[in-house]
Amino acid sequence: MTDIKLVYFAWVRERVGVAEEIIDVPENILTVAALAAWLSQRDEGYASAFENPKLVRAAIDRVHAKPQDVIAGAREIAFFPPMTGG
Amino acid sequence: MTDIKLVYFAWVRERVGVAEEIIDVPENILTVAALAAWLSQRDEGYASAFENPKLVRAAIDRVHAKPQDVIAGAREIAFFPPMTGG
Amino acid sequence: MTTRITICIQAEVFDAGKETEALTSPREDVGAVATFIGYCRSEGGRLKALELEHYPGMAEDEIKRVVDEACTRWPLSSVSVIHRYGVMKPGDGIVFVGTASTHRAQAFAACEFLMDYLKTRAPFWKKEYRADGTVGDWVEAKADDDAAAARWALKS
Amino acid sequence: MTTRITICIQAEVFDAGKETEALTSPREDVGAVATFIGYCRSEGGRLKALELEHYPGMAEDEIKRVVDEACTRWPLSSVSVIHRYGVMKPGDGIVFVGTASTHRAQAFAACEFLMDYLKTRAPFWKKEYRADGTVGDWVEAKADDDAAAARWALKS
Repeated sequence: MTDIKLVYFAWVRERVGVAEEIIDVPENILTVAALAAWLSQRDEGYASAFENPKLVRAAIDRVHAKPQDVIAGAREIAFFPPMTGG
Repeated sequence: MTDIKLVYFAWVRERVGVAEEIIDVPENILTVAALAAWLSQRDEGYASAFENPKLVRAAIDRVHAKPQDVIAGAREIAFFPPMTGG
Repeated sequence: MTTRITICIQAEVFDAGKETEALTSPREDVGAVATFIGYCRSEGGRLKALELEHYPGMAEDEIKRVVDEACTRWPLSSVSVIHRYGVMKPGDGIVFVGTASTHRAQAFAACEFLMDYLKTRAPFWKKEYRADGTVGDWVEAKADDDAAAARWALKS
Repeated sequence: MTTRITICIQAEVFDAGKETEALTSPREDVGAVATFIGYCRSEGGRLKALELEHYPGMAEDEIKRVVDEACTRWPLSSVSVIHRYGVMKPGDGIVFVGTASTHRAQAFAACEFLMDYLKTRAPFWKKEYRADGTVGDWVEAKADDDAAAARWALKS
């Protein structure tokens, strides 16, 4: 198990119910997509947040990441909807 | 003969030697190009101003005009170099 | 070319006029400044406010990355990006982007590039508060914005 | 859409910040403002000043014609064009163009269109005064500017 800080924004944050948390992620969770799938099984809130994986974006250590990106070594992983700034 | 006000700008004005003048233009001068050619025969200053007709632009009554445009009815005709504003 | 870069992620209101002046002063080699300001709209009276949430730290980093990209593409003497977070009312400025260069085509292109990027990659999210007092939805990302960013062939 | 149009041909200095603010105030339906400011450059210290000559009357008319053309192409809530004449020193603003619209693509396109037009069709001419005290040449028109204007397929 590895401690990773997870942070959530916008409606992903609202559905998960927390803005950030430290979670022990099993060693067999290798990618961003696998992490999202694993999180969605935690409870209804997570399930709702990740129900449509295409609508959830991620960043590893504050850099945009793709679903297939490997999370090994990450200290902070963020999940959020497509951005609407500017 | 028809009285037309002629106005000049930038180096066309400097070469002609006046900023504006009223000139009797012969009835057989029909177009902007013909007017420029006729003017260039008046003296050395005009000849110098119009020596390269491609570098001289014109406006009839404050609207951009082409060499072949007819000058009949014009009250004010302007000659000037390509514009360099902005 | 050394580019003077200003990036601010702030809650405070910005003064577009001062930011525009700061782009040139005291340089005498700047021929062209292009600026863009994005405002909170009432959407025909439907909205009372927008709340902008952001990802602190990543917002600065990501904007810095695209400003650096802009600097490799165009010769810019100055670039300023200001992006606000928090609650905005209709008419309030949300984002300011300004670019200074010798010639206008570069200033325009860099300014539009930066805005297209900010829309699709800067970690900000807008939530609507309706004029009738209810909390609205999170604003959805637009396919238009992805298309605009794709014009520049951004590596994603 | 009714567009608020401001066109000024003036010798006086303009305040880009105030002009930018005037584009939106007091409207709440403006989402995007794009501005451009063209400055007098020293050209690496070579120039002391530029003198801008213009064709009074035609300058206003011609700028009005292209602003009207911009208004038929894009939905603009406000357009401001300020063009100065007379003597300018390096760092002085020569031209200000500002456009306000609901969305940014329209504001950017209209602003760039207006500048490309002004460069090739507005009756202004620049004369150089050199740092060494001598009178320089009239600035020559650039093929680049004609090409930029041609992108918009302007009727000539």
